Amino acid sequence: MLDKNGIAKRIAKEVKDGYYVNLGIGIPTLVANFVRDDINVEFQSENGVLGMGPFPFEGEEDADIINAGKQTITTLPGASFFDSATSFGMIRGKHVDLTILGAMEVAENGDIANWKIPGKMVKGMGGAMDLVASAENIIVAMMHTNRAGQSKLLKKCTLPLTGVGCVTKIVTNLAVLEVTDRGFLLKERAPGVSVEQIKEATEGTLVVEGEVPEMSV
Amino acid sequence: MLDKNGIAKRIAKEVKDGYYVNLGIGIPTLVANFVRDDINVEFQSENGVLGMGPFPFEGEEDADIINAGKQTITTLPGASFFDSATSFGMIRGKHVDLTILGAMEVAENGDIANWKIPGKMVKGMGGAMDLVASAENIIVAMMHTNRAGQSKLLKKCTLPLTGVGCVTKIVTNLAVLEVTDRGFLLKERAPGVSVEQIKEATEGTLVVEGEVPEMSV
Amino acid sequence: MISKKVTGVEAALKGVKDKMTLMLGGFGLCGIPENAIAELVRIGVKELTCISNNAGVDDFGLGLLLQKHQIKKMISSYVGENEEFERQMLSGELEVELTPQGTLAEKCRAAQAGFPAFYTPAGYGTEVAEGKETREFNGKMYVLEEAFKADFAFVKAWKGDEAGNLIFKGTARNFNPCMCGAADITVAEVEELVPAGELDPNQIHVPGIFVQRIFQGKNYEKRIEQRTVRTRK
Amino acid sequence: MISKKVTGVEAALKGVKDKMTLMLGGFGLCGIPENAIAELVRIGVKELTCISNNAGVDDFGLGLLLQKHQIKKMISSYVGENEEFERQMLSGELEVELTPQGTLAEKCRAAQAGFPAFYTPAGYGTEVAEGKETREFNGKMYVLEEAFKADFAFVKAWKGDEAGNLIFKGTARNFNPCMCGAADITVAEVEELVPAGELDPNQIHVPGIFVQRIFQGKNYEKRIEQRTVRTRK
Repeated sequence: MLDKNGIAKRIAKEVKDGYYVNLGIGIPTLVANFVRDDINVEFQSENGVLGMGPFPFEGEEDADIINAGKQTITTLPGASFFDSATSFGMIRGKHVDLTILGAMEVAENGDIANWKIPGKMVKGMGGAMDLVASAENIIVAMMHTNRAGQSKLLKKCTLPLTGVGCVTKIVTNLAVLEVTDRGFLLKERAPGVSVEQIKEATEGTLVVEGEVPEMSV
Repeated sequence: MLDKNGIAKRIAKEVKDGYYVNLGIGIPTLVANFVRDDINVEFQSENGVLGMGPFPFEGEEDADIINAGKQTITTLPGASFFDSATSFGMIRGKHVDLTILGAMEVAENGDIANWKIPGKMVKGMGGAMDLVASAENIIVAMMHTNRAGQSKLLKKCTLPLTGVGCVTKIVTNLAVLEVTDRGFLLKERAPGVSVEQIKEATEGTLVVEGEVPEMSV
Repeated sequence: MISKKVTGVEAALKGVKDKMTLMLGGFGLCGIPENAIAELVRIGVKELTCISNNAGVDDFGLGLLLQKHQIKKMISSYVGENEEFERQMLSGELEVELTPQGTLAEKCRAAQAGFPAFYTPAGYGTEVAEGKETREFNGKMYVLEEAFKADFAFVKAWKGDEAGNLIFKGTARNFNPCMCGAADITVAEVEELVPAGELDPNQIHVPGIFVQRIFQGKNYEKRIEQRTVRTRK
Repeated sequence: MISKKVTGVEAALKGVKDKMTLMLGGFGLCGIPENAIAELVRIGVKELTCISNNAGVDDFGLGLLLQKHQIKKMISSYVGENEEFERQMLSGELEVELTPQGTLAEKCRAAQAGFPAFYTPAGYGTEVAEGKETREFNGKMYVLEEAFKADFAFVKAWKGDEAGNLIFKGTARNFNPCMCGAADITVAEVEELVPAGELDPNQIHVPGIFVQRIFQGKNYEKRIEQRTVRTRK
């Protein structure tokens, strides 16, 4: 089974040379730590920066330079700052190659819900609705089940949607899955996790074809 | 009767303190020369500059700094450069207070034609269609009649339109007129020009109320 | 040069009244108009509709106005990190219109640039699209979103000149440029106000035509929400 | 940093073919991609559709392509000052789609920013609106205009870096920023190409994400169309 860093590490392998990548808050933010050094990637943050670098050294934090998670950051050579309209132009115009974000629920048709639990919690959609409506390559990073032990991979989302039919891949603590016409196609198992365990934790249709390899992280 | 500079001089009196002004090619360009020194005005050119100054001194021309008429210009303190989308955002968003442009024909309902003579000449609309569709204060600067001696102030435009019902005021070599529900309201006569002369030169409905003063230029 | 300079925050907020719709720049606490917000608290205007990506945190930014119940309605994309905001929303004390962040930015830009409405894919098939026109272009579905209308826009820039030209620093730019000229009156507060002519005309982020009043701001706290650092090796 | 640098104009134009749709920046002869235009003439691609505010003058800029009859269709706002352009249009040799200048800019920006269409007041009640949807918003009439689609965009900037970031000078900016990222491949030529890190991230006019190829341009003529001067007293 993977922990949050493990999920991030596995997703980092999906990041290819020359990609512009938008990372959501939470597990996705960790992905940047695991991307190979020998490829060129630029991270975009929807609050208006391209070319994000690591956190600043202590004492060098600048309140004017943050990411979408409101964390202090640095920039790398070649970086640029821009306004929110331009930033979402990049996203809506499909200039960002890969979007990685968290979710409360994902449905087997690619629907995603991650911004609201009616009557209980409202986080807001932030930039997520723009991202999922436009991006062609969307990976969800999340735990396979919620704190109550219920599956987050469903036949149909129960929570208010963030976007419809948009998720292409899901990486959880248990598995790597692709969204297909037939349901969640199980591509890889997390180390030490059996197909049975994944089946049990998946409420939506799980498609298992032949031998499912254990992922190498 | 006014010459081109006279028309420009009269129009300059319509320019008020604090106005952002867009000047079209031709007579309108001359207006800048006659604006009072004791008021603050900024000239916008739709190719992407606000705060235009006079022509450069000989030898100081810069191919990268021109106005919409492709003339070399200078900028004044407080000037800014911007792209074409932003420039027309200023125009469409009604941030420009006064638009002064030339015309081939103006109709008594405020329609204007100034970009095309079918089969003979096509200049293109440039920014004129955006300007006339958005501006609330549009003054036309033109000769009262064309080279063939025909009136350019018509009941109805005969040439392809640039915009509908948009012109508010017209300053010609003969007169100052306002577009009203009843037709062209004669406000002022050019020096030495009689109401009769203006009537003769105006094909559209001319409204004459009481004594029409001679303009002071 | 048309001067936009006013003496200070009091003059800058002249005309702000109860029930007005205000736009406020900033993302989280980054690039927020701190002086204008403090003055809104001081003058105590009420029943405001505020268009702002966030509502600050519980004890800073727009959170200060929420605490005093000066806000009737928030139009935002994000609630997280502000418990009072979430509490007032869930209890029904506060009307909230949640809008996708890119749509929020573009509804400002549309108001600035004279577009009445635009089609965006964001929110299609979700609550956000309920009651709105949807339409297909080239096989993809879009939602028609209308431009905002606001009485005042309050923005914060790094540098500005008397002509109202603005330059921003880092990600403190965010929504501020989109809101300039998107309201009847745009008020800019700046960390450094310089005479016209000192800023390079090539480097202006917002031309002064979009700004009606500008003033030299004071006592910026510029709080950091998430201080993340790495240690030197 | 993702490098966009290519060796020169030949590499930059790789893949340009007959019948393609090209966007070209510039206003008159100001800020036009001189190197790309010269190369288009040299490789002799034909039946092009060109989206550009003007078509240069008779013997420079896009006028060079018109002379060689490489252009099948022009999408522009202005013909004036180019007699060959007007002649080819009136004789029917050349298809011309005249578009209001602000609409032209926004059709580029819409393509860049993922908007399929937008409503503008420009052209309502004129030939330009014929066959297009019109609609009322708040008592005013608007025309629905669709985003452009193009294969290549050729732009010219003052400075650029390897990451594709661009900075423009004066009014040579014009349509260039709006066209970046509005075509499948955006090619930027610059007067000065510097390593990544040399440009201030606050002063970038076009972030590199909108540019696929960048090269150091050569031999800029930067012709002046109307040399207007005043004499020193």
